[in-house]
Order: sequence, then structure tokens, then C-alpha cells
Amino acid sequence: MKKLINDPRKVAAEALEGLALAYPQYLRLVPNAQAVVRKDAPVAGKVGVLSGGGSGHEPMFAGFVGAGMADGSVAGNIFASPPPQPIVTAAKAIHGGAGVLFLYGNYSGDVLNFDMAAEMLEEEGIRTSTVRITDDVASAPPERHEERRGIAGDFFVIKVAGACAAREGSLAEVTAAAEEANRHTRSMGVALSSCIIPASGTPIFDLAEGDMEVGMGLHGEPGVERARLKSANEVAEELVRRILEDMPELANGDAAILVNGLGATPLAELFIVFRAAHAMLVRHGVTIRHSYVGNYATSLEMAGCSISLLRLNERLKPWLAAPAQTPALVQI
Amino acid sequence: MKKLINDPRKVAAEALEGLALAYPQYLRLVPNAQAVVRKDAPVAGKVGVLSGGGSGHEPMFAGFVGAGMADGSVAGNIFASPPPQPIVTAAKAIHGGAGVLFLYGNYSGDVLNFDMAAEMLEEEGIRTSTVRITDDVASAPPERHEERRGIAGDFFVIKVAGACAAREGSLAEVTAAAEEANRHTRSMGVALSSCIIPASGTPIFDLAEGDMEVGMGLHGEPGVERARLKSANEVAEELVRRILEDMPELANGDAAILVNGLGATPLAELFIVFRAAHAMLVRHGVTIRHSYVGNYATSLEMAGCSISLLRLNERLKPWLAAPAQTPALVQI
Amino acid sequence: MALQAIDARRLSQMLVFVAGEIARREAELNALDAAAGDGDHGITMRIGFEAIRERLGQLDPATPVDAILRESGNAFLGGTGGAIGVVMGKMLMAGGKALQGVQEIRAPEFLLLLNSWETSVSATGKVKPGDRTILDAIHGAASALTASDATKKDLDVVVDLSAAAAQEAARSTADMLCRVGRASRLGTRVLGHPDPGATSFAIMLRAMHDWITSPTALDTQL
Amino acid sequence: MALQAIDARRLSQMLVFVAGEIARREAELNALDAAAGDGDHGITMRIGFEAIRERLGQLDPATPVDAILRESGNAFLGGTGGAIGVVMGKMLMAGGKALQGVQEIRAPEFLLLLNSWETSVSATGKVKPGDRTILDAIHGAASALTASDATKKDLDVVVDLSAAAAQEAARSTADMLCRVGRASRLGTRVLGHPDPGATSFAIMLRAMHDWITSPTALDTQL
Ligand SMILES: Nc1ncnc2c1ncn2[C@@H]1O[C@H](COP(=O)(O)OP(=O)(O)O)[C@@H](O)[C@H]1O
Ligand SMILES: Nc1ncnc2c1ncn2[C@@H]1O[C@H](COP(=O)(O)OP(=O)(O)O)[C@@H](O)[C@H]1O
Ligand SMILES: [Mg+2]
Ligand SMILES: [Mg+2]
Ligand SMILES: [Mg+2]
Ligand SMILES: [Mg+2]
Repeated sequence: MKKLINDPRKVAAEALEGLALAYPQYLRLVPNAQAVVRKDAPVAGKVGVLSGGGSGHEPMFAGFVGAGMADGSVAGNIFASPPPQPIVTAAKAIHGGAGVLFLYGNYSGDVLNFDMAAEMLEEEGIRTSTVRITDDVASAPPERHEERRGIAGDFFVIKVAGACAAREGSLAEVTAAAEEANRHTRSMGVALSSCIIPASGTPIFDLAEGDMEVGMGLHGEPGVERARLKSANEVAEELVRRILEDMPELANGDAAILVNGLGATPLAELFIVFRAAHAMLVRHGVTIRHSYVGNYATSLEMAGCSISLLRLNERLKPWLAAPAQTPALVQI
Repeated sequence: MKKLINDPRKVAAEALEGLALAYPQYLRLVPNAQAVVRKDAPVAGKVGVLSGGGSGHEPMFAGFVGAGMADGSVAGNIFASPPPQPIVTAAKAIHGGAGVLFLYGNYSGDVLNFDMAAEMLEEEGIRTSTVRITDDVASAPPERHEERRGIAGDFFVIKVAGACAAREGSLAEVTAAAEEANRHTRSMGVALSSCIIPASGTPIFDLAEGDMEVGMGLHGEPGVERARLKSANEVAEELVRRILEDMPELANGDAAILVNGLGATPLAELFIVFRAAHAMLVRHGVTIRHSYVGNYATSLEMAGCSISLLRLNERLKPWLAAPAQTPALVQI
Repeated sequence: MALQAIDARRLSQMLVFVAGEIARREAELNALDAAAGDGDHGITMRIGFEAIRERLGQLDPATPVDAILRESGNAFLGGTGGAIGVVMGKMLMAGGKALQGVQEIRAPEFLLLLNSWETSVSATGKVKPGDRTILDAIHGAASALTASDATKKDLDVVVDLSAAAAQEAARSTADMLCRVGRASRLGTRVLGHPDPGATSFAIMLRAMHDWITSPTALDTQL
Repeated sequence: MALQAIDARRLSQMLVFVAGEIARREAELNALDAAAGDGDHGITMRIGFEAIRERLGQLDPATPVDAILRESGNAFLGGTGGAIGVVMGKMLMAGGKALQGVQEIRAPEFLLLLNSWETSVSATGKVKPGDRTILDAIHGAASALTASDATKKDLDVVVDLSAAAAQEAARSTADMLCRVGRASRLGTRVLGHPDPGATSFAIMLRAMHDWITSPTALDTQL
């Protein structure tokens, strides 16, 4: 294991400190909470959007804190949901009087911890609501879509919720916006190699030379199929095909696309995948309104990528196009 | 070798196509040239800033094409300078009548090809000037600094030149700005593992488990020292120390810093390195005015990072702070 | 000679011993989790028990049994994160509630404890036996004691019995499909590997038994 | 039987044969470049010679010797990139200029060619012998011929001699420090590996000799 770290147990905390030191124009650390909030939090009268989950997915979640996206983000240790108390602390730090929306990927640990935090906040009179992100097509069949995991599609949901909150949406409105974004987002990924959790020091799975895992989760959870590694064009088409099958109404509509790197895959390869996905979407009549290509939701140094598609309707369009100022996304 | 590619020989071309398809709001492809230019090129009356070099360093160089940075960029094949003809074609595509500045890392191949392109352009009556970027402290001793290679510090030089050109600097002024930025920029990197050139399919060097190469170049050129991998804090301090030794006037001044990932190193680790570099710079009285952390100039999937520091004076400050709209940097 | 009653001081010592056993098995638990989850279960359990150990070191020596359990649960919950942080944290706290006012844990109290744990985990995690979670091991242990009229037996016998049942139940999760948690889409690909949480629980009970049967040798660990 | 004169048609065929040899040695040249540079010299040389091969295929069969060399250089320069793209491209073009009007390459023309290459590479790359570049092999080859009064010898003997000298010179670059190019900071770490560009050039000359001594067997390659 070769890592630029100091202490395997302090990776999450020190990385968050580094982020906050690097981007004071957008965010600040919350004392005693392994969390960051936008530098001017709380914004009076505004719904607070709080994201979070395990660390190891940088820039997700903390990198998307700032004006126009999340008001705050709580970071657990590597691949582990944060405990309830820091969630409560961060929620209070962004609470501007209009309630707090919790946004996180739908994992057992996150659900348990955020739910408990919500109960604790309720006791203190702070209103919360929750949207669990479920974009990963590979993680459950359509009839059980509410059980799906959240992966890189988190980005679209946070973007939309953040924009709605910035435009003075109420807690109910911001929640509805996030739900709508989640309902219209699908992702599908492929892994080429494992990451190594710093504290364990060993790869969490093996992939033979020449193999890939289709649908692998952001923490190395096995996917739907292990197959021979194919060309970038074939992989991209396979990922888009599975998304189109799951959301056929995407065809002939407007969409935003994120080609997301899992950590160790060169940007050049992500562009090659984008090129193929673009061609396939055009063949299906999809008009791409926004493209994002890069490392948005990683899995430490895992190799591979995911494709996320957000079907845009007239409500979602202005939210996605709205400005944002965060470490990992500046949009004008 | 596991890569998301189609044909090892087409990686550079297809990646550039993908970039242009993903970011039409900033740039467009140049026909027959493996180059991109800002979407509204040429801008009449403005000096054209043309960057370029081998591919495999994405987002450098093409990702920094757009308003406020480069007007165009020519991409060679992986780690190979582009030939003269596409440089000429791209230069013409951005020539707004005020001349073209060539900006590239100081490598034999780039020098030969860009110089030849400059001659060819001169014959057609297009004025050019050239600034070769030489930020890599590891690549030559101070007394031979003009022989140094260009690595991630390219970013600062392109940013400054682009800002100066955007403010209607003349060719002489933009050239002087780029020279000044280059003179004030130092970088030092460390590699933890090799990348694999797609067309060769084998690692270009071996690093034993537990070893790192201090000062390794962006193409795996051996560095100044092979040493045992140390903690992130020690590595960051070593890199900053060598830069401070080389540019002692940095102490007690203003600076911009880029902690750059070489491709496969998780962003969390870059933040940990940033944290340590920040602490050391503060100890030396340096005031950090701008921080950038992420994959800016990569070496395919090499693991490791570099630190670049730009010493800011009153002339450089407004150029660095100026807005930019490119795929890899949006700054307001 | 085996202890027949665990008072507050002994309870602390036992928990520290369990913490050591969990730390010793960390890599194995990570590997089990890697087969279907995210490979961190050993790390998370170790961190949780370290939080317990630290908290125990800060407690007043007069802290009673129920408070020790509550504080341990609170420390685990607060210091861990992940699914297991809440599940184990609330479970331990529920144990404290169930043993309110109790001075010593003997066989009847041990049964009470296990039952409270089963109820708590089932409610917290919204799971039933057969869902391939830690609950399977707890349920296995509790059922074995209920079936064998445990309250009349010696503590070490009862803990031994429950540890064996937990281990058997943990092993049997290898044949279960996963309904909740990270691995729920895997279907049959998960088969063949026991659930990490259930395995942890079996390790915990076995460690308790080991400690009860030779407690003094370990007195120094706190 | 060895050829004693290379006319335009034979020159094309010979260049195609050299292209094949370079492609065959691609991995070896990459490995040499990896020792001190960026590991791509074999790739770049292969691409450059592919560009030559493609251009030759498009040329009018009546194209004379000098034009073939100029077109080859132009193709290499335009299709390759990297340091070697300009160096080799201009070198081949300079050869075309030096052999202007020549119908056949015999020993005297071959010496002319080598001398023009040496002058060109030295000027293009701003290098001298001893700088650890392709120039060392060219210089070694050209010097060997000048010293041995080559113009009076048979073509195959002359090419053999120059190929041997080039190889010897390439080998000796392993003891040279690098002054230019990617590896210039390496100091002594570069020692022990011959320069890739010099090695390429030795391979090219050896391939020419092989082709000259059994040309017909290879006629089909174009
Ligand atoms: N909803 C739940 N209820 C009860 N136990 C659960 C639940 N979800 C997960 N678990 C247990 O947690 C274990 C995994 O723990 P761990 O790896 O530490 O957390 P995470 O899944 O967050 O990485 C599983 O093996 C299972 O026994
Ligand atoms: N300035 C120069 N003049 C002559 N030859 C050079 C020069 N720079 C590099 N070379 C030659 O080019 C070879 C490397 O070629 P190649 O690897 O294809 O290009 P690059 O260095 O751009 O990757 C070196 O081994 C050397 O022989
Ligand atoms: Mg986890
Ligand atoms: Mg090269
Ligand atoms: Mg786990
Ligand atoms: Mg090379």
C-alpha cells in the first residue's frame, strides 16, 4: 500500500482540514464535528441542505459545499457513515430557521445515523426532512428502486436541491426538488481495479487482468456482472443502454450527463467514454444540456468510471443551470 | 494493462474529441489539427495564447482553453510533442491580428516543433513569441534554470498570460507577463507508481513497494532521488523545502499554491499534503492568496503529486485573481 | 476458576478483553466484509471498541453495571459511524436499560441482556432473523438459552452455550441471501461467506466466555 | 547477391523494410527510453516510419531518389511529433537536398547522405557528438566511412561498415552523461543504458545493410 497519508486512522479528518484550509472562500470547518459548512452559514431564512456520508469519495460530499449547492457536509471515516452527533452539530451550524434537508446515498449506515440525528434535532425543535439518493441502477431491480444505493448521481440531486434552496424554496419545496431530481437520475458504473482502505491496507476485491465488474458500488460492493474488459465504446454503450432500459422516457428528451472517474482512471479515458456515451445518446434523440466529466464521486484509488444521467424537465432545468460556488464545482 | 480506451493509437485524438463534445460552451475542435480553440476564436485584436504538448497530462493543456486562459491548445500523441503543422493550424485559428504567444513546457521535442511552427508562421506574416515553462526544480540546478522542464506550474503561467491577454495586453506585454509568472513559479513532485503508455502497455518504470521517486518528471523521467516513502507531512515538507531553497525570496511574501495529483492519487491524499504544505508555508511567513488542489497536470495513471508555488507580486496578483472560464478551471 | 457473577468492575475488564479480541480479529472481519460489502467491518468494530475502552477509562470506579453498559453503548454509537455503530451502540444501551439496578450479571441477567439486545437490534435495524445480519447471531444465542432453561445453569456454561449457538448461527448466514445493507443486490453472489456483523457478535460472546473462565490473567489490561 | 546501386524504386522498398525492422524492435526501444526518458521512443519511431510507408504508397512510381527522401522526411516530420519527429524529418529532407538529381545511391552518394544527415541533426537539435543523442550514432557512422576511404568500396561493404560503427557509437552512449532532452538532469543515473535515438539509427543502418545484401526476398513488402 502506497499512500500519501500520515496515520491511516486520520485520513478523513486531515483531508477535511486540508479542504477547509484550501478553500476558505467557500467553506469552513465545524469544530468537533468532522464537518464543513459554507463560510457564511447559517444563512438566515434559508433551508439548510446537509449532505454527508463516508469519506473516501472526495470531492463528494464536502467538495460540493458552498453557495448554490450544499450548506454543509458531514464526513464519516473512510466508507463509514458519520455518527449522529456530528450530523446534529453540522445541522445546527447551517440552520437558518427554515429547517434542514438531509441528502445522502441510501446505505444502511447512513440511514441509521441520519435518522437518529433527525430524531435528536426534532427534540431540539429543528425541523428536518430527508431524501435518500438511489441512482445506482445496478443495486436493485426497478420494482425495488427505493432500495437502490446512491453513487455519483448524488451530484445532480445536491445541485438541484442547493439551487432550489438558494431561490428561497421552503423545506417542503426543496425536499420536493431533491426528490424530483433523484427520481430522474440514474447511474451505472464499472470498476477495473480495487481501492485500498488506508486502515486495512489490502485491496477489498480482486479483478483478474482483463476483467471488469459492471455495476460495482462506490465501496467495492460486487456488481451485477463480472465480464471481460471491453473497449471504451462498448463499455460506455453498455452503461448507457442499462440506464436507458431503466428510464426509457429519457430517449428524445433533455438530459444532463456526468461521466465520473472512480479515482485512478486518467481523465483522457473519461473523455473517451464521454465521446461514446454522447454518440449513443444522440442516436436515442437525447439532447445533452449539461456535461460534467471528471472525478466527482470517487472510491479512493479505484479504477473505473460511472455514467449518471439526469432527465431534465422544465422544473429541473433552471436549477441545474443555476450558479454554484464550491471547491469542486464553480458554475456561472 | 486495463484501460478504458478503444485503440491505443487513438487515445489522444478521441480524448480531445470527448473534451470538445463535453464543453462546447468553452471550446471547439480545430479540423485536421488535433487541437482545440476557445469557441469564439479568433478574438479580433487580442493576442492569441497557444499552449500545447504531449497528451496524457489531462486536463493540461486542452482543459485550460477558454476565456481568461489559453485561446487554443495543440495536443500531440501521448507524451510526444505535436508536429509543426497542427501548431501552425491552431495558431492561425486563434490569431486575432495581435500575434500569438506559444506557451509550453521546456522539452526538447516541444522546442523543436514549436520553433519550426514559429518559423512557418513568420513566413506567413503571423508574429509569434515563445515562453518555455521551466518550473521543475528537480530537473536542473539553479545556475542552469533555463534548462528546467515544465510541469504543473504550466497552470500558473497560462493563467497569468491568459489574464494579461484578456486585458488587451500587447504581444510584448503578454510575453513579459508569462515570463514573469514563469520566473516566479517553482514546482517539485514525487511519484509513487508508474503510468502505462497505452501504445506500449507496460509500466515505464518500477518503484519497489515502499519507495518513492523525488523529483520524477511528468513522463516518468527519473528524479533527483529514490527514497523510502515517508508520511504525507514529511513528503510535503520535503517538497516545499526544496522549493524554498530554490526561491528563498518566497518566505514572508504572498503566494499561490497548486497541489497537483499525478492521476491515481486520491483527492483525500492531496488534501492531506496540502494541509502539511500550508502549515509549513505559514511557518515561513508565506501568505497563501490562492489555493488549487486536484489533478491539473497528470501523467496518465501515475500515483503521486507535485507542489507548485507562484510567488505573487503586485503585477501578478490581479492576473491570477482574474476570472477564467475553461473546462478545468472556472474562476469568478 | 470460572466467574459466576460479573460485577461492575469485572464488566469493565471483560469489555476491555473483548475489545482486544475484536482488534486481534480485525483483518479477518475486514476480509469477510470485503466479500460482499465494503471491507471495513473489522476497522469499524475496532474503532467502536476503542471508544468503549477510552470511555471506561474515564468512568468513576463506582459506576454501576447498567451505567457501564449505557456508557459503552453511547461511546460506541458516538465514536463509530456506519451501520454497526448505531446497531451496536443502541444494543448496548438497551442492555443497560434492561439491567437497570442490577449489581451483578449471573445467568438470568445474561439471558435478560441477550433478549434486550435481540429486541433492540431488530427494532433499530428493522431486520428479522434470516436477513443476514448481526441479528442472526444474537437470535441464535438468545434462542439457545431460552430453549435450554438457562437461568438454572452456571454463568460460564450459559455463556459458552450462547457463544456456540452464535457461532453456529453466524456460520449459517453464509447460506442466506442478503436483504438489507450494502450487499442487498448481490443475490446469490453473496453466498458462501458468513455475515461479518454476525461473526463479530459470535467473536464477542466467545471472548466473554474466555474471559469468564480465566479472568484474573487479564486483570492488567485495563 | 548484394546490390551495388539503389535506384528510386529500390530506395522505397528499402525504406519499407527499415520501417518493418523498427516496428519489430519497438518494445526494445521503448524500454531503452524508459530507462531515462519517457518510454515512447519505439512508439514514436514506429509511427514516423508508418507515415513514411503510407506516403511512399501514394507517390508516383516515377518519383526520383531525392524526392523520395524529401517526401519521407516530410511525412516523418508531419506525422510523428516529439523530438525525434523534427530531428529525423529534417534529417531525411536534408538527405534529399544533398542527393539532388542523383539517380542511384552508390558508395559515394551514401557517404554524401550520411554527411548531410550529420550536419542536419547537429543543426536542428543544436547538439554535438558526445551529447548522448542520435547524433552520436550518425557521427560514428560518417566518421568511419571518411576514415576508410569509403568511396572506393562496394556499397554493401560501406553500409556494413557504417552500420557497425553506428552500433558501436550507440553502445558507447551508455557511458555518456546526457546534456539535452528529457534526461538532462539525471547526471550519472542515466549511465549504463545506450541512448534510444542512437540505437534506432544503428538499427536503421543495419536494416539497410540486411536489405542490400538480400533485396529480392523482400520485394513483396511494399
Ligand atoms: N439494518 C441493519 N440492521 C442490523 N444489522 C445491520 C444492518 N445493516 C448492516 N448491519 C450489520 O452491519 C454489518 C456491517 O457492518 P459495517 O461493515 O461495520 O458497516 P457498513 O455496512 O456501514 O460498512 C453487517 O454485516 C450486518 O451484520
Ligand atoms: N535536441 C536533440 N537533438 C538531437 N537528438 C535529440 C534531441 N533531443 C532528443 N533527441 C533524440 O531523441 C531521442 C528520444 O526520442 P523520442 O523518445 O522519440 O522523443 P521524446 O524525447 O520527445 O520522447 C533521444 O534518445 C535522442 O537521441
Ligand atoms: Mg462501511
Ligand atoms: Mg515523448
Ligand atoms: Mg462494511
Ligand atoms: Mg521519448
